[in-house]
Amino acid sequence: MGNGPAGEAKTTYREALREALREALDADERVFLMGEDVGRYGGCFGVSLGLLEEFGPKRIRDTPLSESAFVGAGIGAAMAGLRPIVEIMTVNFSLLALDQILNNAATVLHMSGGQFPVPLVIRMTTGAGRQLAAQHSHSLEGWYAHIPGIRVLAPATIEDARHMLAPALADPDPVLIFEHGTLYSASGDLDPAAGPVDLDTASVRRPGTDISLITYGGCLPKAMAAADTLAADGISAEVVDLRTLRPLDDATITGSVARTHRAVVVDEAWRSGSLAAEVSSRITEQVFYELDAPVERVCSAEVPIPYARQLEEAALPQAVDIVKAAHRAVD
Amino acid sequence: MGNGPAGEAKTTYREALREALREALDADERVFLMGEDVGRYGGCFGVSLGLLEEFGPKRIRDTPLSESAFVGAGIGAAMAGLRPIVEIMTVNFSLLALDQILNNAATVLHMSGGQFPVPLVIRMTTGAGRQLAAQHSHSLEGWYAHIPGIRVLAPATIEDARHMLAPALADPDPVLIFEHGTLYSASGDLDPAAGPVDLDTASVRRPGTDISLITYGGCLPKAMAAADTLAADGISAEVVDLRTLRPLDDATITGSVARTHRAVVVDEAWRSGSLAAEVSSRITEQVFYELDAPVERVCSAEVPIPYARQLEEAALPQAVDIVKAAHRAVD
Amino acid sequence: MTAARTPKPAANPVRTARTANPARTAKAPRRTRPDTAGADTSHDRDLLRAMLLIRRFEERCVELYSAAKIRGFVHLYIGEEAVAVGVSEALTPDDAVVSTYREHGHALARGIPAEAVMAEMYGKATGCSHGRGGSMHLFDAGHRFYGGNAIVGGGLPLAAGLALADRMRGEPRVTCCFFGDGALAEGEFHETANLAALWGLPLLLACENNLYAMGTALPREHAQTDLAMRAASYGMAAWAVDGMDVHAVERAARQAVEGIRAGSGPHFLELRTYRFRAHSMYDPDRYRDKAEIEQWKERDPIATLTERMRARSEWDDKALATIERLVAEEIDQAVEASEKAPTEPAEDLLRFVTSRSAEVN
Amino acid sequence: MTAARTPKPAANPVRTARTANPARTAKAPRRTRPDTAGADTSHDRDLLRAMLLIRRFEERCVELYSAAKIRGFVHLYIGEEAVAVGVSEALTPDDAVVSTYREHGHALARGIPAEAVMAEMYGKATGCSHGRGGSMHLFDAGHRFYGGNAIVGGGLPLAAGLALADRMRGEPRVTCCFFGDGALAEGEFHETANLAALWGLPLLLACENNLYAMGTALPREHAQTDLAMRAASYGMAAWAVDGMDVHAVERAARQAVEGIRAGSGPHFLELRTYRFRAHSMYDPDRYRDKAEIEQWKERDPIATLTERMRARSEWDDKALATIERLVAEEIDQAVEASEKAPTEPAEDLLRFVTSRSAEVN
Ligand SMILES: Cc1ncc(C[n+]2csc(CCOP(=O)(O)OP(=O)(O)O)c2C)c(N)n1
Ligand SMILES: Cc1ncc(C[n+]2csc(CCOP(=O)(O)OP(=O)(O)O)c2C)c(N)n1
Ligand SMILES: [Mg+2]
Ligand SMILES: [Mg+2]
Repeated sequence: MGNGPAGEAKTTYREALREALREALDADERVFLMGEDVGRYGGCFGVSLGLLEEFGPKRIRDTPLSESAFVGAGIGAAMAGLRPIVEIMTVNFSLLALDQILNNAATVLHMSGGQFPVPLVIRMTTGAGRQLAAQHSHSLEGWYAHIPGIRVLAPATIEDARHMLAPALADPDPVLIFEHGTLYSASGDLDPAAGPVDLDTASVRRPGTDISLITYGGCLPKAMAAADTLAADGISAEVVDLRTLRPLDDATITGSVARTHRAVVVDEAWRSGSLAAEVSSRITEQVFYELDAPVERVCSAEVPIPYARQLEEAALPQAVDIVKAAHRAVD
Repeated sequence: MGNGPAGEAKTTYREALREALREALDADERVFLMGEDVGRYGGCFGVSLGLLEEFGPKRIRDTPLSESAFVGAGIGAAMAGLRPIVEIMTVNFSLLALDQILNNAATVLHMSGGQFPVPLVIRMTTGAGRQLAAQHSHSLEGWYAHIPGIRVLAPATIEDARHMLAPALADPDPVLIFEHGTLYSASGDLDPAAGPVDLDTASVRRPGTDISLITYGGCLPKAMAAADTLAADGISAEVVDLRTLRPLDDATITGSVARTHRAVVVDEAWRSGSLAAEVSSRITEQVFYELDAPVERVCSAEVPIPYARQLEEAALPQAVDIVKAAHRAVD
Repeated sequence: MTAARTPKPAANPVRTARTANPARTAKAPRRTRPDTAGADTSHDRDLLRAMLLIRRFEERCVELYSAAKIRGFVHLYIGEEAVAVGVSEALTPDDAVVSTYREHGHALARGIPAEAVMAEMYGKATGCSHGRGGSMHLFDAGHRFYGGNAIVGGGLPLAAGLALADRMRGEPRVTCCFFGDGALAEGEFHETANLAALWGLPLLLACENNLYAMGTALPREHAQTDLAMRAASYGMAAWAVDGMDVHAVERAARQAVEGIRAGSGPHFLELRTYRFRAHSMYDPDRYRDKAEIEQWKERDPIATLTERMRARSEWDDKALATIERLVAEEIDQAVEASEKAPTEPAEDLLRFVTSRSAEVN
Repeated sequence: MTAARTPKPAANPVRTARTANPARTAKAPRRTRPDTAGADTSHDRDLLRAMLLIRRFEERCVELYSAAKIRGFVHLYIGEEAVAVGVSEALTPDDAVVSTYREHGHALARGIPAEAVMAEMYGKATGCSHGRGGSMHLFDAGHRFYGGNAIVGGGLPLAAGLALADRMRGEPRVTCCFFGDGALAEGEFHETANLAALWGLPLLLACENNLYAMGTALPREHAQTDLAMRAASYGMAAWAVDGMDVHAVERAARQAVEGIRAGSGPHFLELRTYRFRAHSMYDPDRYRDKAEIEQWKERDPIATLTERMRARSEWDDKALATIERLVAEEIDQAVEASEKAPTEPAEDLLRFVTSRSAEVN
């Protein structure tokens, strides 16, 4: 790990997540990490490697393959006053725990008339792009963003990977964190001065004047690349990283569109019923009269994600698709 | 059961569903009904009452409380060439079978390169409005409408209740049918001449010229009531019943809006990430330049549905809310 | 200890120790502590009063349901009172309870005031869940009553989590989770039983085997209907108990709780009982034999206890009448208070969605 | 039948009948049919060839993965070959197989041509799933091979459904579902086991107990590590088998399949085996003891069989070399054909989403 020119440390998204876990475990003894293979194995994507040795098996708990039970156990432990961080290997398996998340984690506070908050953090990998085929390539964070009572985060940068966990743990209600599988090995500099992320705000990753590219998670690098291409075409694109998928930061979204008058929403989920649809509707509802063109969406094709490389690439949103959509909106 | 003036038979939504089941069981010996309490009990909402006596325990199969297993068993039986109709008591419990539905039923055809179609029908009750509180009041059909590879139906009328099952069974792919809990006891006349519903088309339930009220399922009666009120206010509202939630019939939706230039989408799901968002986005995408006002959405408040009557009423979309939204769009 | 014959439908108690052969049919549970259940008039009077409170409370609920004062789904516990009362006797206020949608009995036996429960069923702001939950979602933090869960099996993982928290903090507390015979078929039961046994969690799995899951009789739910044996196969202590005998239940629950507190991990009780009423207010109860219901009514837990007390001649009709009167007064008061209690205004709809919105008021 | 000693790590076979006490440790399975396994040179030659094909095929996959010809997740079966081959011997072409993500062995043993499997891993249009599935999703309708399921436990309910269809149509067919020790902790196992036993479905539950679920060792997955006993608690026949001995596996599988065809409902086999390689190509295998791996490698199922054949002096290095050559040729051909095979054009992306779109081409 070297230091960058401005005293910044070169690190990866994976290491940043691990550092955040380490900090959380150090800071509060109520915090523990629980999930399949988080301990001995080091996490299916290596995020928690070394933490078992550092914090011991009581706080780094390997679970059996029982998504419903260990997520539910996290809910119960949170209700009892602990601060569990539950790792579900990937969003694909989270369906097995969805009843617990929707009907208990998100709902108990309300059903009990405010008596039982659930200060739980659930982390999981999401997304496609690694030729893992249909059952291992879902992007279902949009479903979770539909549920009242929880907060949904999608760190897309190394800094967000490093600094979203602490505020998530400070939230008295359930927080779900979606880590995109293609980002783990992304490396870059981390500003040592950076502090906790404000979980209520989206972030403008690149300012621009002609069109807003609104995205999150694994699509952020693609939107940034598209903005580069568009710049070469003479189009100044602003890139908005939602980063908190629930509650959405309407002010930042509509503020951007009110300036640029055009928007492309980019989302790796299947198009119909995607989070992109929600963002698009809100833009229409809130700044309809500012729009110079209909809001565009760039999403995954409506197909179970195929294994073959050329088909997977064709199924997922690519920078070139974003560029094309932007041209449609601008021209 | 009496006969109406035009030879029409007075019946209920529940009886219409039962008649459709009876017809299907009679017509094809590969058809069987399976689910919790579909037999001895007669179905938790009485839909299958009497069918056990008529068709026997081999074809009317009571299952243990094991949503994942019996839905998965329906998938396997369909892959083997039978035509199972699986009843999940309510959408609330379908989460326990969601992995099977998404990762097997909807996906196997594609993953196998077209070798294994899954001719399965799954029926379930959806919706709120009966003071059943948070865990028993979900409207999650929008989630299912996000999944490629399946068809999603929402019969809102007695005729659709009667005539959607046969074409659903004729579909070689999985079909999910959502029956709204408040509709079972709705009674009315059934045209004896009516035949199978065209599952690819939405239906204009009431023509109008000033605004399109686009809805489905349990909200249809509310939209019809709102249209009455609006008519009294001098506003001619067209009511579109989506009835097939996936794939959406874009032509009917945009055709209506292109005529009326205004739209309110009504959906009992929570607003953020609702199917209403998808419909709204599509309208904007496809007929942006026809719109005289931003598309309005009337959805449930973003709160787990509370038990107390006045709170539940306040949480759900009501005719008066639809009327208000229409006025916002028109005025 | 009275010579509690285990009467018909319920079989002989089966006990299986943590590592023992799950199918071994053993003698009745060994007495490990001075056993007061059944020997003490004032204790019996408490048990009786607790059971009567549940019975009369629910009878009133039926009236109020007909009068449309109570709405939604309501599941009655009548006939099963010995289970809630017997198990609750074995718990201390520090312990936790997780329940189902059939939970009036659990809530009242736990000591949640009848008034708070009734107001909840009325949907009033003074209800134990602020009127948000209704019959199926009674909650009370003060009594460590973690709800009324209406997803069959849904409370089990959560209960394991409460137990895990106690385990991690070294608290000598027990979490008791009630669930039905039907719930045992759900994947959640399996996953929770394994997790709890694997981690040695201080969890009491109180399975109310009332022989039916809605309209589905036990032999059509489970390939292996000896539920205690099924549980024992996870390597936990498990035995069956006559759930119509409050003394037997209390005794078994005390023994299980003692074992749990002593650190021997989760225990499973199969409480063999029966609901005298239909599954819910909606259920026309077509699937049960009238004769079967009558046969079980002969083993009414309340009558069984009063007869036992009468046999000791420490008890007469007058004493019973006194308890009935006290119970009736309590319920009258609960109804009266619920009638008068305020509802939450619709403007407060979004309260309690998040902790932030809960603070609003 | 050879005198198959049950060697160390795997315990003695435990057999439990449908209604019997699940914990009863019985003798080795009764022989119920003329037992040819292990007595016949040409049969042994077939077994050996089948196991070698899997081994060499996967060794080649490792090379091709390094060369980026194969992508995604790849889970190797090396070390477990006796299970797939032994079980498949007991099945007829009419039976059905449901498998996991670790399924190259199941697919090849089932008779799906190496070429179709390899082309699938290449993502080519000629692959057995048209290139849509990859290593984790091999399908073949002609061989009644119902896939490669990559959700742990996800294939179990589906397999029960295939068996249900046969049951309802009175077909004397068996559905065999492979799954791992880890899968047994999932709710799906529980629900499926109960349903299958309750309905007496013709289902062979073939549990490959390789002692690990990814990095989690058996005693940290299950409170009760005797998996056959766990299964027996549902009231189904269940026993443990030495999964490193192809003869023992074949024998046990034949007996189970016979029982199933005779109508005695689902059977469970705990096949005690070990994977010699890491969980997947991504796994650095940090959680296992090198010595443990070496110890198991001494029981290599291929070496065990060849030694047994050699001991009968009906076998020599030359014969082995011949088989190796035939296998190598088959794999070379598969690779060559896969290299040449066409990919599907991106324009065909939406094929196979629905049956309608599948017809497009
Ligand atoms: C997951 C789920 N499936 C189905 C239901 C509908 N349901 C409510 S209670 C019940 C029967 C449960 O039986 P059991 O567990 O024996 O409890 P009991 O009602 O007999 O007390 C059913 C099927 C539900 N609430 N949750
Ligand atoms: C529901 C689910 N949870 C987690 C995973 C990730 N995963 C894939 S394989 C595996 C281990 C499975 O172990 P086992 O069942 O013993 O089979 P083995 O890999 O040993 O053959 C895990 C955890 C998954 N695919 N599905
Ligand atoms: Mg029951
Ligand atoms: Mg394994």
